Amino acid sequence: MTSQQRLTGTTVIGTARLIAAKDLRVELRSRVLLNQVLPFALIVMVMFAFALDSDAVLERVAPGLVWLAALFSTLIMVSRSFAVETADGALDQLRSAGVPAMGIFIGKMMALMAQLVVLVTLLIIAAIVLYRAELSWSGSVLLVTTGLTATCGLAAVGTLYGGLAAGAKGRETLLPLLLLPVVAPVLIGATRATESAFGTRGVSTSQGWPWLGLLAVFAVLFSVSGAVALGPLLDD
Amino acid sequence: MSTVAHGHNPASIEPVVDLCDAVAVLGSFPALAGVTMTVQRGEIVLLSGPNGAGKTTLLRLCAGLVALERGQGRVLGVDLTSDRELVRHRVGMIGHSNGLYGDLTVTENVRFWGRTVGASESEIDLAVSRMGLDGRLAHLPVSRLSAGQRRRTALAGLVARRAELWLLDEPHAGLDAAGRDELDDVLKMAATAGATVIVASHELERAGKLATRQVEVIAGQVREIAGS
Amino acid sequence: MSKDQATSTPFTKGLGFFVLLGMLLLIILGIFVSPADVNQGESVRIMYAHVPGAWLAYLAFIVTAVSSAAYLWKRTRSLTWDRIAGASAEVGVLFMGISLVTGSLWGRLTWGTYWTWDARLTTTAFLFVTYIGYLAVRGLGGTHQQRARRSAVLALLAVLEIPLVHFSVEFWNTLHQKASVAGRGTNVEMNGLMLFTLFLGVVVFTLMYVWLVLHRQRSLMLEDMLDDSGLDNALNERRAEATRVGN
Amino acid sequence: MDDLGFIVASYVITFGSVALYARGMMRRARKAARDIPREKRPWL
Repeated sequence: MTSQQRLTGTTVIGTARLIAAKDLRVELRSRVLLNQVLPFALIVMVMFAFALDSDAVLERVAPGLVWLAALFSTLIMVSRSFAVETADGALDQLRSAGVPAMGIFIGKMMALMAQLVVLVTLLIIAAIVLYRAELSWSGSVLLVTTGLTATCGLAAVGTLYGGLAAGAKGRETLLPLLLLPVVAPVLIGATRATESAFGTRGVSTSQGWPWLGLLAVFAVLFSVSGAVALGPLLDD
Repeated sequence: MSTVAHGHNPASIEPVVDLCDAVAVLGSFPALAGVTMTVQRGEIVLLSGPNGAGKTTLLRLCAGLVALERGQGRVLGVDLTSDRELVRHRVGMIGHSNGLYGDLTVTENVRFWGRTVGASESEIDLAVSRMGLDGRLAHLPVSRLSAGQRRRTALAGLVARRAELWLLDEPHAGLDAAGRDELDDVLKMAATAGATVIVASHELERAGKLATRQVEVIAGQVREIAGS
Repeated sequence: MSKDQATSTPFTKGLGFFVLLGMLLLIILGIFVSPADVNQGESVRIMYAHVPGAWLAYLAFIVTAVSSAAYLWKRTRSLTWDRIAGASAEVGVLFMGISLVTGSLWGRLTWGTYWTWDARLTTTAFLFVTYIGYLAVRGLGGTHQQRARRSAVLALLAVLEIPLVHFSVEFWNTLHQKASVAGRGTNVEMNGLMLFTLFLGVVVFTLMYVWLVLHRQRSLMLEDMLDDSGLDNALNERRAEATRVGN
Repeated sequence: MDDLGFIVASYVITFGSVALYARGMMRRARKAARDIPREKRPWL
């Protein structure tokens, strides 16, 4: 924590860019998102269709299913994001090399957010194709804003709790338990906003914007607290 | 208990590590119970001694990762009592793991660690070639390297991020005979190039040949082994 | 109970006696003596056990948050705060679990349904799961200081999380006016004896909470000491060995 | 009466779980206390 105080803002941002670029490069090489997470999310969407077995119901619940699938995929991606760091002790190395934790947080969060944006985009396309959700022009503005704000919130919480669970035994089982209750507001807010964007159940687009406020508050609160709290969580 | 700095370095230069009666505590246990030790620039010091004697804690103290509870300590001119965090980015510590990203190539890994201190591209190339990793190896993903090559990549990372003091905890562990020879060559070269190396190792006959002197750690205290 | 009083003192024994006495009195008053409610009928009797339990659970989590903050603040940093936070969270989870069960039994009698998505109920359920997660993190291992810091940060994050969850569920309900069954039957007209019974319930649960946290905090301390002494012994043996080899 | 069953169950669940928890806690504490000398316990 004290090493952050010494380092100026530029080193934090520089570190963040370095870490984000590294994470994205790792993804580019390993293609875990492309070859594993995206297919997983799609198969979940298809399975929902099997389980609900009715076009009318599917259209009604499409926004919820999009974000539910996004949440499950987030869990996998957070695990992966920190597995990369802990596989060969790189996280310890980063801390012992005095790399500012705030930079680590922002960098990993940005990389995660970039991947989540790709994922959510694909899920929304899947909802339009598979569940016959309809999107108007005014709705798509709301939808893009919702998607960005919600993924920002998810990435912040995911990075924070992922860092908390990193290196612990049973990380894969602990992470969902910690993460899912916290992201409930994102699920509720993003689902309602997406309903408005799709016009599901006759909800108008204008009704979606208040939910965006909730998503924004969530994203800001957890981005800030994550940037502050990751240092103490990683230090020993 | 005191150790005397060897004569081959001018005494006017401030030592890299200067500990005086240093005590470090793990929980409530005094892992280091009064260590007095001086290491000069360019030395390769071997720490020997049984498990749990405090070798790793001594390395971690020098890396600024453990608080100095009592006594005085300076590493690279930084006071460990008041600002041990400042020493972290100038020291490189490698323990059981190398801290590498398996999916990235050797150069990409070295570049990543170099960039944490803003190293230039030429510095990174130099670090890679100095560890004998240039050519074909440089563009292989680390996951496809041998254990010895990985360790050398980690050391190249230390070069790239301009670590002035290298703290190596059992660096020979898990390497085959060829890997060990390579490692020794690399460490000798690093020391000639100006790095200071402290190695904790069980393998006395191997590390003994490498080291300029040997310090034995027993029960949280050190003593010089003469004639090494 | 046993000759070796592990975590008991005369004080906790006296306290325990009063808890037992109060419990007995609460059962007699709550089930037999107090009258049925005009609106709720007999089911109001569940309230005497349910309401104090839920309140104390919330109080327990507040105690956890405050002691976590006290641990994180450098000037008051002590593992005692961490153990109080842990003990309180454990008792809070226990009370909250009980309250969720008794609450849904009460709901079944009063509303005809075990569960409703009212903001208060939903938040309570999330609080329950969150603190189960908190307890899981406490069990992760590492040094005591690591455990303390990790869980303290988590407890403070929970303070951030809960209002957000509550607000979002409430917002969700107002927009989609889910048949607000939760409002029904809650207006209780308490007469003197009923109020006294509820008050007694709060007193009994408070004393029970104090008793449980005192004991649990002490037993956590014993467990920590056990860890330490194990390490001490091992290291002392090693040191003895080292000096033998060294000389 | 149906209600009575629910009411009694509530009380049994409430106090029963607390008693079970307390018993488990005391048992663990006694086990731990066997190896810790009395003078190291600040509450005694």
